[in-house]
Amino acid sequence: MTNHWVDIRNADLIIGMGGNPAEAHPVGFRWVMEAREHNDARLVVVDPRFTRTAAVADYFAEIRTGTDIAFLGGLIHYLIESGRFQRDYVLAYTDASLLVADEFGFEDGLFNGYDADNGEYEMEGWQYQYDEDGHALRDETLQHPRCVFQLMRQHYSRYTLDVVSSVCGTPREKIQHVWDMAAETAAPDKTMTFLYALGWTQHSIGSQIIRTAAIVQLLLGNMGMRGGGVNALRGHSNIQGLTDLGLLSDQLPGYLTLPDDDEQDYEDFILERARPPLVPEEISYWRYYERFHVSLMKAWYGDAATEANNWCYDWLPKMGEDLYDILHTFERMHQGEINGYLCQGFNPLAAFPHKAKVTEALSRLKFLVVIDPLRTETAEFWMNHGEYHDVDPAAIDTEVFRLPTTSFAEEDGTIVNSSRWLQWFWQAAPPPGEAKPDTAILAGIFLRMQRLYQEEGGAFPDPILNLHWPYRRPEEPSPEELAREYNGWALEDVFDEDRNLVVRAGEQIEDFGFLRADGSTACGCWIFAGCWTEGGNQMARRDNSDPYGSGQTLGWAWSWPANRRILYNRASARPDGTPWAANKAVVWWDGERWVGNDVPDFPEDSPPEATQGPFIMNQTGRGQLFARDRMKEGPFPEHYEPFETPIASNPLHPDNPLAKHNPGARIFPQDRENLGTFEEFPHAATSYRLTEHFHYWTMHNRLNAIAQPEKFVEIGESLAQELGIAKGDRVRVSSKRGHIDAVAVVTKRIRPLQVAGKTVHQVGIPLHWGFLGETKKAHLTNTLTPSVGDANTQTPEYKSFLVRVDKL
Amino acid sequence: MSLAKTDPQLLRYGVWTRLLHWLVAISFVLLVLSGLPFFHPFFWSLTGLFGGPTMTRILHPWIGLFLSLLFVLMAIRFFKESLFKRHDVQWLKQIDDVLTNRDEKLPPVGKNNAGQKLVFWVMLLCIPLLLITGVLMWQPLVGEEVPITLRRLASVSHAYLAFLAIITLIIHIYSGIWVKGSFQAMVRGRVSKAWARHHHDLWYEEEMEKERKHREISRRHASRRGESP
Amino acid sequence: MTLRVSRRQFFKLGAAGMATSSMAMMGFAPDPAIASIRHFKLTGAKITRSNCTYCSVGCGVLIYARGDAAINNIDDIYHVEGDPDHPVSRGSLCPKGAGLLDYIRSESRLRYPQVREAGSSEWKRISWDEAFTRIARHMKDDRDANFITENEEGQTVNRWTTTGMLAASASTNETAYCTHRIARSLGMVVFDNQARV
Amino acid sequence: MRGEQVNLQNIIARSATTVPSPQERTGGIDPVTKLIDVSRCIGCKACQVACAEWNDLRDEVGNNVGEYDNPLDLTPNTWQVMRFDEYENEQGNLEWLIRKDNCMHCADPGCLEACPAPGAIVQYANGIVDFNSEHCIGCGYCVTGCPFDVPRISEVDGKSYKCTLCSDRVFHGLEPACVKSCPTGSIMFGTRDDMLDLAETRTNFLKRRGFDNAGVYNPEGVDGTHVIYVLQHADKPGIYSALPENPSISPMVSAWKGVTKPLASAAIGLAALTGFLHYATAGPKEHGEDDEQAVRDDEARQREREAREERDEREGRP
Repeated sequence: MTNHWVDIRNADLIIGMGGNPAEAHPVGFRWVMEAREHNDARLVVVDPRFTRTAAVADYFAEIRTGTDIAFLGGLIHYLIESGRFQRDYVLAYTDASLLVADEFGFEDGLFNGYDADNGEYEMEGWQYQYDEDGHALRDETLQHPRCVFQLMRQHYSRYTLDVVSSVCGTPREKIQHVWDMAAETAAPDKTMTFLYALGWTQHSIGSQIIRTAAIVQLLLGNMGMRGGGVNALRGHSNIQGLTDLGLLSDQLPGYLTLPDDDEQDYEDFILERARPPLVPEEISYWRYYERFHVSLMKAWYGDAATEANNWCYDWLPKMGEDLYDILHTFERMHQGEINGYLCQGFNPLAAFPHKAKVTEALSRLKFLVVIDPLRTETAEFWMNHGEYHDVDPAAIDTEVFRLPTTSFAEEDGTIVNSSRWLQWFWQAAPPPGEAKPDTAILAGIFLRMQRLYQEEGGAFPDPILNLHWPYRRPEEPSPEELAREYNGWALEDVFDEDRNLVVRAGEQIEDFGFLRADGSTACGCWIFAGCWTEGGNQMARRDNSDPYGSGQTLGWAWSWPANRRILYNRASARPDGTPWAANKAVVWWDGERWVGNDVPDFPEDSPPEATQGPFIMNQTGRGQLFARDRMKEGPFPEHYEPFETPIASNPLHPDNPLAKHNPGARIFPQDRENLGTFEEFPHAATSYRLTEHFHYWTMHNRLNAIAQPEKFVEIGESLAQELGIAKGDRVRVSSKRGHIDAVAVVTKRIRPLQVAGKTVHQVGIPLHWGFLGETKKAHLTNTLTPSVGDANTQTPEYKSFLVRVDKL
Repeated sequence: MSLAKTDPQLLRYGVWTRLLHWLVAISFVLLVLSGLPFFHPFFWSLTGLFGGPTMTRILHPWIGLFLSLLFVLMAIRFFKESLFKRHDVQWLKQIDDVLTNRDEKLPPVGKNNAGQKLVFWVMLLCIPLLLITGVLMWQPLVGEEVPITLRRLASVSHAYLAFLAIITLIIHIYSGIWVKGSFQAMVRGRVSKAWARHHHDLWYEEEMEKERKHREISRRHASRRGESP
Repeated sequence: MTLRVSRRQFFKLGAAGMATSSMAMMGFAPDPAIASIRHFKLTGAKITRSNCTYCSVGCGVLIYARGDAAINNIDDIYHVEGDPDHPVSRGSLCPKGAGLLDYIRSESRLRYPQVREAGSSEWKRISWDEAFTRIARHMKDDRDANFITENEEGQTVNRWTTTGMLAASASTNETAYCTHRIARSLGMVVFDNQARV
Repeated sequence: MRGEQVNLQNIIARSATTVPSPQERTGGIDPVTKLIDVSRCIGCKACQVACAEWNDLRDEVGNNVGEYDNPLDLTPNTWQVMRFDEYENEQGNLEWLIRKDNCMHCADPGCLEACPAPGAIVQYANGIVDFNSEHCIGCGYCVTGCPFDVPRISEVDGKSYKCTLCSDRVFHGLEPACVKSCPTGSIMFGTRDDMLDLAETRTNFLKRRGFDNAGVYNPEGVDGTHVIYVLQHADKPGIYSALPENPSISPMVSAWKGVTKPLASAAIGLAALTGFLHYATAGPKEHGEDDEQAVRDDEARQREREAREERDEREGRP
C-alpha cells in the first residue's frame, strides 16, 4: 500500500476493482465503512461478480474479467478530454511535460521494437529526449506533440465509451457513471483510493492494469494524499515482508537486485543501479545504492566481505534468466531439470496452475522437503486420494521429507502488513510434539551442509563456509538477533560529511541515512533500518494514540521506510509547500523544514524553491506516466485479451493476431498447447477466495469448515437456465487441462455480458477445499487454470480462463 | 344401623372389568400428578414423586400411551351399557334431587345412571384427543418435526382437555365415595340386592327376573323325577 | 365384609390424604432453581499479544492460554480474540481470525518429522537428526553435481539451479531473512514466494 | 464476585415462577441492546464463528445446498446463522440482503412465558434472556412460545439451547463475542438508549443514500427486543429471510399459559372442595331399611308363590 488501512477512512471515493476487500480483507474494509459513515464517501465496485463488497457498495458495475485496462484507459481518455484532471499536480509532480524519444511509437497494438520471433521487445527507443547532461527535455505547456502528456492522450484516444463498453461488457451508462464519480476527485480537496489485490495481479497483463490505475491517480492528483493512493491489499500475513526482504529469484533484501550474467564487473553492477537524476537537482534516492548493497554484504559475510574482493560480489549468484519464477521452475521440473525442492509453508500442488502438470513435475524430483505446520496436498502429492488425486505411489520415486514447524502462536517475531507496518508478536505456547521454528529447521540443514563442506570440500564452498553466523545458539538463531541484524549496526565509528561522529562502533543505526559504502556499516535490509535501534525494538511499540486525528498512529509498531505511513507524502502539499487542502494535509513546509502528521517522505530541509519532485525514488523525481523501459510490454498500458478469451480477437486490434494477447508475455510450448478455445470451452471463468476460508489452511479448521463446508461454483441464472442447472445440482467444470466437480450456486449476482456483439457468461470458481482437512473432499480448483503469467512478474493468469459447465 | 341382613349377591363388575378399571384409574392419577407440574408451577414439587422434573417429562407420555391402550379395551367393554336412554335424560333433569339425595323422586335407573354414562363419554372424548395432542408435542421423539402452529394448538388443547378430564375424574371419584357401596362394587364386584334396588332399580328388576326364571327351571327338573311320599 | 365409611371416618381419610400429598410436596421438593451464567472462561488465563497469521491486514489478536509457563506445565491455548488496542482491527476479526483457535489446535498439525521413501505409500517417523542429515546430504550432492561456476561464455555466475525453494510468506521477517541469507549463500536462484503467485 | 451472585440480584423474571423476583436493585442497571445494521453486513460470518468459538460449540460439518448459507439453520450447536437473500428492488437493482439471525431477547419473552421449569429461563435486569440448561427439562415449550423460532432442543441431552447474548461476557463488562468480531461495525452493542440513538443515525444515513423506507426493527408486539435491526426496507421485513412482520407471543400460547393456569388450577381445587362440602352437607347417598324390607318382601312373595305352585301340582289341581 502507498497509504495504509486506517487512512482509507480519509477517502472521498473508494473504488474496489481487481479486489474484493470485504471478502478478502474484512477487517481492513472497516475503514471503507468508516469513510462512508464519517467522510460521506462513496464505495464503487467494478467486478465480474456482485460480490460481498458490492453488497454494501453505493454503486456496482459488472465487468468482463481481465479487461480493467480498457475500463481505466477509457477513464484516462475521459479525464484528459473533459479536462477533469488536476493540472497543477500533473504538471509539477508527473513526467507529463517530459519529451519522449522520436523512435518511440505505437502501431496496431504493438510498440516499436517488437521481435515477433522470440516474443520480446527491444526497448531502446522507450526513453525521453535527453540533453548533453543526460537530462530529459521538457515542455511545461504540455503542448509539444512528443511530450508524455500528448503521447498518452493520443494513446488513449482510442478508448472511447463505446469501445470500452464493447470490450468490458459493461453497460455504457454504468461506465460513464463510474468515470464521473472518479473525475470529481480531481478537486484538490477530494481523494479517491483504489483497493486492489489478486484481481489485478493474476492476469497476463496484471502489472499494466496496476500501472493504469497509477496513471489515473496521478492525473487526479491522488498520490501522496490522505485517502488516496494505489493500494495493494496483498495476500498473506507477511507477503509484504517477504517482498521487502527480497525472497524472489532476482531480488536481494530491500529491493536490491542480483546481477545478471553480463554484469561481470562490480562497478558496472553498481552504476547500473545507482541511477542518476534525469531532471536537474532531483534526488533520485537510488543513487545511494552501493551503501545498501555493501552493508548487506557485510551483514552476510562479515569480515570476509572486503573492498578487495568487491564485498564478495562473485559470491552472489548471477541470473542466467530474467526470472527463475515458479512457472519457469515447474516447466524445468517437468523437463526433469530440477532434482530437489524445498516448500516452506507453501502448497504448490494446490496453489499453482495446471495441477496435472505440477503433479508430474513433482514426481520427477529426487527429493522434496516440506516445512509446514499442517498436512499439505503437496507433501502428499504421491499419495492416492481416489478421484480427487489419482496417482500410483509405486511409480513415484521422489523422497519426501515432512518437517513440522511452529504456527504464529508458538513463535516470536514480526510480520509486515500491507500498510508496511512491522509488528512484533509474542509466543503464547510451545509448539505441538517435536515441531521446531523454521529458523531452527533451516539452521539445522545449513549447519550440517556447512560441516559436510568443511569435511569433504565441494563445489564453491566459500560463501557457505564464510556465511556470517554470530548467533548465540547457532542451531536456532533467535528472532531478536535476526531483527537487530536486518536493522543494521555500525562496524566502525560512522561520521557525517563534516566529520561529526554520528554512530559509535557496535551501535544499532537509527535509519538508512547512516549506512556507508565503505564497509563501516552492516545492514541486512536497508529499508528496515530503524526498526531496532539503540532505543530498542521499535516494532513492539504499542502507542495507538492519534494526536492529529489523521489515523497515522506513528507510535504503533514501526513502518518502513523510516516509520513513514504515507509514501510520497510531499505530494500532499502544493509546489509552494502549502497543503492542497486542509482536510488532506499530511506534511507541509513551515518555513524552515517539512513538518506534519507523518514522517516527511522528503529531505527534511529541502525548501519548495528547490523544486525537487516528491517521488524521490524516481530518477525524474516525478510520477511516471511513461514507464520508459521498465515494463516488458511497453511504456503505456494497453489492453490485451487473456490467453484464454471468450472472444475471437482483441477488439482494439482485430486484425493483428500478435496484439491479441500480451505480446511481452512468455509461454512455454507445452502450456500453449494446453490452452483451450471458446468454441470448446465457451465460458469465461475466474477463480477467487471466500471470506470464510484462507487458501488451503482453514479447511483444516473445524470452525471454518462448518462455515463453508463444501466446494461450489457460482453460475448466473441465465446460464443455469440454458444448461438446465438448478441451485444445489452437482456440476462438472472442465477446462483444457482437466475438470472439477462441485455444487452449483445459481445466482442473480453474475449476469451475462454483451462483449464485442456477443453474449459472454462468466463462471465463478472459489478455490478453497482439497482432499485433506475437515471440509468435504474436493478437486483442486487449479486443475483448471492455465500455466501462463504476467509478462513482468510471471504471476499466473488465475483470474481469466475458459471453461465448460456440464450438469452431472 | 346395619345392612348385614342382605349380603352382596349380585355380580355388578366382573374381574376383568375391575382390573381394567383400576389400571386405567392408577395411570390416570399418575398422569394427573405428572402433568400438573407442567401446567402450573404450584404443582412443581409433584415432579419429586417421579424422580425429578426431567424424569417426569420423560415418563408422562409413556404412561399416557399405556393408559390409552387399556382405555380402548375398557371403552369397548362399557360402550353398550353407556348408551343414553330417555329416562337418563329425565334423571339429569332432576340432578338436584340426585344431589340432595331425594332418590325416591328419581326416575328408574338402569345398570348405569346418566352421571356414570357422562363420565364414559367425556373420557371417550378426552383420552384420544389427549393422546393425539400429547404425541404432537412429544419431545424429543416427535416435537421437532411438527409445524410450530400445530404444536402450539396441541399444547393449548392438551391443557384444556386435561382440565376437563381432571374435573370429571374428581366428580367420578367423589361419587364413588359419596354413593355408599359403589366403591365396594368396583373393589369386590358384587352388590347387595337392596343397594341395586335403590340405585339401579331397572337393573335390579332384570336381575331378579333372571333369578326367578333360573329357580323355576331348576324346580321343574326336580318335579320330573316324581318323588312321592 | 362390607366397607362402611361413616362421616367421621371420611374426615380422617381426607386428612390423611392431605397429609401425604403435602408431605410429598415438602419431602420431594426439588432444589430451588438458581439461575447462573456460565463460568467466565477467561478468568486466570495467560494473555499473549499476537497478530493474525492469515491476511495482510495484520489484525491484533489476544491469545488466551491455560498455564503460567511454569517449567512443569505445557501451556494450552484455548481461546483467541481480537486486540482492541490495535489501530486497524480495534478488536474485530474476520471469520478466519475468529477461528484461529481451531487452526492452532487443528487435527492436521504435524507433530514430528516424517519421510516418505521413494516408491513407498506411507509416512515413516524419523528423528530431526536423521531428517537434517539426509536432507543436507541430498542438497550437497546435488549442489556439488550441478553447481554452475561459469556459463557457456565463460562468465562467472556461481549459481545453483537444480534445487529450488519456495519461502513462506506467512513466516516472520526473521525467518525470511534467515532463509534468504542461507539460500543465497548456497547460490540458489530458483527461489520464490507467494508474492508472485 | 461470582456470576451467580451477580445474577441472583439481577433476575427480573424467572420461568414458572408465580412470585416476583427481586426487582429493587435494577435502578443502576441500563438495559443492553445489540444493534444489527443489515445495510452494513457483508455476511462474512465472523460473528457466527466467534459465537461458536466463545461458546465452545462445534456443529457438524454440513453440505452446500447451492447457497452461501451455512449452517443452514439454527441448531443446539449453532446459535446464530447468516441468511442470504438476493433481492431485486423497485428500480430493478440487485441487493444482497444478509441478515444475522439469532435470539432477539424479547422484552416480553415467549419462551420464558411458556417454560414450565422454574428458573430454566431467566430475564436479567439488563434485558438478556438466558437459558439455564441445568434446570431445563427439555419439554420444548420454549420452542412453541418463541415468536422467532429460535430455541433448539439437543438430541444429545434433550435440553434447549439458544444465544445467551454472551451473558457471561456481558456480566464481566465485555461485549458479546459476535459484536466484538464484526469487521464492518454492522453489529454494535451498548445501552438500549445509545443503540436506539445509533439506530436512528444509521437510518437517517440510509435515507440520505436513497433508502426512503429505511427503519428500525424493534417489534412492539413483544414490548421491543434487545436485539434490534436497521433495515434498508423496514416496510417489508419479510424480504429478509422471512423476518416476522409484527411478531408477538401466539394467542394460543397466551391462552394456554396466561389466565388459564391459575383459573384452571383453582377450579380443580374448588371441585375437590365442593365434593367435600357436599358430602359434609348432603351426606352420603345410601339405600335404607325400606330397600332391605322391599327386597325381603319380594323374596317372601316369591317363596310363597313357588310353594303354592308346588302344592297345586301335588294335589293335581288344574
